[in-house]
Amino acid sequence: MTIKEIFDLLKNRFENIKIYIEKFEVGEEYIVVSPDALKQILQEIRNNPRLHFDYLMCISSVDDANGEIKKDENGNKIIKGGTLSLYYHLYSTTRNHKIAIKTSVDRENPAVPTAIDLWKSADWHEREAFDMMGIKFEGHPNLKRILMPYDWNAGFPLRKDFITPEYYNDLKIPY
Amino acid sequence: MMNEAYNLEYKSLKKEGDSEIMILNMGPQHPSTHGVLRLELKVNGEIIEEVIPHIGYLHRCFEKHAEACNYQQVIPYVDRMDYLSSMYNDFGYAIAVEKLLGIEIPERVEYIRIIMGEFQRIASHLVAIGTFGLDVGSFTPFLYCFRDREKILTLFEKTCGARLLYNYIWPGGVSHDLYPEFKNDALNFLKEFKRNLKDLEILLVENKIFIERTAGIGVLPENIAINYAASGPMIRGSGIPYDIRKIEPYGIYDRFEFNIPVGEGMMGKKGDCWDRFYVRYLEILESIKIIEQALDSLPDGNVFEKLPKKIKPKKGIVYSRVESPRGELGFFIISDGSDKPFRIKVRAPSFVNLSILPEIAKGCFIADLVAILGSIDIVLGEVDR
Amino acid sequence: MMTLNIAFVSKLLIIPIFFGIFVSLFALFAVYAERKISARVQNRIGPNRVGPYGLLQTIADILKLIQKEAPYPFGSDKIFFNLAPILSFAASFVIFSVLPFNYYLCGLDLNLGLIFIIAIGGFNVISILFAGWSSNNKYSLLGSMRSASQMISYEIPIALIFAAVFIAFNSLNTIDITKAQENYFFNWNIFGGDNHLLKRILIIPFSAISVIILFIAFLAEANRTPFDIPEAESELVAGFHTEYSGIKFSFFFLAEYSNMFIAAALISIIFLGGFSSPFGYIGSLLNSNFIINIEQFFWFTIKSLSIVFLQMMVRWTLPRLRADQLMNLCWKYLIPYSLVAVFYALIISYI
Amino acid sequence: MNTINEKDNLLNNKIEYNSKDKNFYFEPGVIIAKADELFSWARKSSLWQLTFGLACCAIEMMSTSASNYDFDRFGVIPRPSPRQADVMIVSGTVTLKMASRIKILYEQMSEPKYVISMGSCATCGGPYWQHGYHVLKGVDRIIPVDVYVPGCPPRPEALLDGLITLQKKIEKEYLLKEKNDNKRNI
Repeated sequence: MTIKEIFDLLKNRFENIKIYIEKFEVGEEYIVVSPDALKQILQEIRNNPRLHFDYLMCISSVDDANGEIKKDENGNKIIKGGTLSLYYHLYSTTRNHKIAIKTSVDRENPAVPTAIDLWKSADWHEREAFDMMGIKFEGHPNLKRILMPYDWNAGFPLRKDFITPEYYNDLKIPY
Repeated sequence: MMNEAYNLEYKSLKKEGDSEIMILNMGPQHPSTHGVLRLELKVNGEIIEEVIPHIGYLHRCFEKHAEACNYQQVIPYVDRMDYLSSMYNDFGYAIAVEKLLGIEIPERVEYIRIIMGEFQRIASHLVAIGTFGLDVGSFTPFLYCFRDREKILTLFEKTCGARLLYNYIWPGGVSHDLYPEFKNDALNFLKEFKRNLKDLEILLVENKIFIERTAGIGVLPENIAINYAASGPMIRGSGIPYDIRKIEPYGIYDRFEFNIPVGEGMMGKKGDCWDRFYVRYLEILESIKIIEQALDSLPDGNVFEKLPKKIKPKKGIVYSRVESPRGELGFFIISDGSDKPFRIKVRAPSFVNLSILPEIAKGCFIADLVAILGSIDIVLGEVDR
Repeated sequence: MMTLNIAFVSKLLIIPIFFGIFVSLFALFAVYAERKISARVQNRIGPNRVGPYGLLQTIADILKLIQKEAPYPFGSDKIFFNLAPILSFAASFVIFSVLPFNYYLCGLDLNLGLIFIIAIGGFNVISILFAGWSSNNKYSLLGSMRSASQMISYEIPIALIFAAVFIAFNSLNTIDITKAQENYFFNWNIFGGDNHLLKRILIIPFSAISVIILFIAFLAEANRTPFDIPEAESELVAGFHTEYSGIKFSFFFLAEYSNMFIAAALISIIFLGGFSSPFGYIGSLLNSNFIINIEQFFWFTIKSLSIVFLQMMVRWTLPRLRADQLMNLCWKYLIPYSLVAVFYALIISYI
Repeated sequence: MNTINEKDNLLNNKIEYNSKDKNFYFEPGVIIAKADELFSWARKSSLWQLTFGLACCAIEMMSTSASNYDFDRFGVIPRPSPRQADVMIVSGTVTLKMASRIKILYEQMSEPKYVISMGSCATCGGPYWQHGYHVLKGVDRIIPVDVYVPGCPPRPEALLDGLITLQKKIEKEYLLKEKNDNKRNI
């Protein structure tokens, strides 16, 4: 099934939820969902026999950097407002079709329901999204940093306004 | 000070209240963790109650670098992610960028990429089989595998000048054309390699102790494999023919006929360590078939004609996936019209395959855990990115 | 009462010095040979930079190990930590006194030679337990627990086979066993010993079974692959000698190699006719006792070294067994077969 | 290279000894020199390497100890436990999370120990020097390094050359003097 058919199926399945297809000039299109309706949509595409997306390929977290840029006290730029977005890429081993779902969460306290009970592979992807972007996943059993050291308190590295700290436990970081 | 991080990390080790359970730390420096991976084992005697993998000891900030370099400068960093099959990383990255650019590739480049990719798959599987034999205790197969791998590396070195990290496949073409007598060098190697595979078969595949050590251990049932999104020899070992070269053919894989080896549980149960090992061994034979077909129908032509000087793709998002020797390697690239990618997220197969370890290593011996880890075949550069 | 005449006193001095030199020379040679053989098996070149053809490699290793700092791990039990290597080397060194190299160099003329060997074999177990316990390291504790269970359970088949040998070749004294297989190789026990044809045909299968069982059991005693689980490199970093370095580690290293030689020597004594030469002694034609001694020494070392070579080849081809597979190999296969060998020996002794 | 003329001074006895000099008795006379050279030769020709691979350079280190470029020729055996190892070949990128482990490992190694920093990642952070927020820019910030091997990853021959340079350096060391003041400028 192409993404259009899946979109129409979801559309008439959930009338009240605002979902639409977005596409840039190049590349694939994907379905945009608001964070609070995300859990329903994910459950639907997993359990609906005609869709049956049982293989979560990848969860990617992106910092859209669309807030307004401000200068903080010692001069480096800070992005206020704006959104962080999450892309879920799924595949169905039986129906052999793919889909990409996007949700965007506001930057200040990003929180998204976890998808661990649907696909076990979401566990490490979500921990990495939390570690790199700071997006909290409610319901995740042990949401800890996975790649960075456990006591890293200098912020979330992959955000566009991340400033590399000068020292980490008396180890000088910059060259 | 420095040892706060150390104490914080080992806080869980300090509270060994329950006398029955001993917390053993297979630390970042261990002969059989294939690099810097720390496994925290809760051990009751020799039986493992629980495994907690701690990764991140080789996190080299790939995604941060990808945002700071333009599309051609990212290739050396893509090489250094899965340093055992860096040719295939370039291949995956090149296909993703070409989807963004929407350009056509000359025929000869397509064939060269398939040949180089399959040679890299053989080299990577040889290392996987060699270190798997090392974990189970036999030293000699490791050196036989490395001897054959050296021959492949000389082929690579003669074409693109590097032994391990090649920066060879660029978006839109290749950096160097094949040197004139590449074809019969490769054919000689393949002929001799088939003979060498025989003594590898005697040493490992039919070795009674090896079979006893690996059959029926670390069984990965099908539903857990799909639920954990395993890929590559991990999922094919459990009997699911999930190979992206067949499901979603990229490049010109649909022109060659080869079959996908799948684990049938010949020696033990389906989806155990031996099956994963045997699937890798059969995949080497398949790759030889592909290379032979590609070599004798290798067209000639100019390799550099479609190579773009400046890569400035239009705004767009692409997720392309390739079948790297370790599994499904996905590149998620967002381009915002400038010559630097806005964001690159890599779906590393070892990262996902490693997350299955706590699931299948419950209740086995320490010696089995080493065998299971060897059969998963992870590369820490890719796990930590 | 032992008469204190000159011969006895001179023997008392010469033999320990000879064995001391022989063991250290053998250890130096064996370490170098192992690295060269493993290199040949893996078709690479072994050590050849240190001295001509790398012959001085092991001397360089020993000299370097002397200079190494040998720290005590934190919270380790110092007495047992030091006692373990000495005990393990002493245990394998004492067993040499029972091995007859030739008529003159044959140390103790014990009637309970083989039982003495099993008794001293127990010291190895204690020394490894000391090492594992005292180095205050989880890996070495695991390694020593495994090796204690392995060595104890593999001493039973050895003891049973020695009993069967005692019944079949009616002597426990190593020198008498060798003397019974004197002159001409078809008198060796592997070919049925020097008795009439019917008994010889009966003895050959018995010797075959017990040679294989002894070889496997001795491999396990000396912690050699496929039974090198106590110092399994890939699982328990370096097993019981993880915390040892410097001269203490070299004692463990030498103990392992002298254990290998003892295993080879015992197999050659019981089944391949110890120091008896296959074609009779040339010295007996010139009837000079001294040449006979040299020949006997020559044949004894050649047989033992060939079995040591076999042990080394086994190490570089086979993977490692798991601890529980090792146990059921011993209890389910080796011990029942050695019981069968004992009954079979009973039958033989009546014919 | 001041080693040659020093030996000439020694031979024709130009150096004046004053008894108040601290290492008056340890000046390398003929007898002591010989013993030192023997021990340095032994230390040089049996360097046991700690199996310790971090990243891509570890694969090159493995192919160095494989059949084509044999490490065993120089007497280098891989030893898993730091107690028995002499040389620690830091092969790969040192990250901040790994830094405390490397320091502990270095301290666990027993005394005459050496460090080869293999590859430009271990030497100065390599390709990750600019944006590597989690990469330690060079392992010599936490442990003293004896020999740096350039390259990313260095070829096996480069690693062998690094090992030979370390062996030359060990030859010139004196065991009898303390370690730090006898490191002559090579």
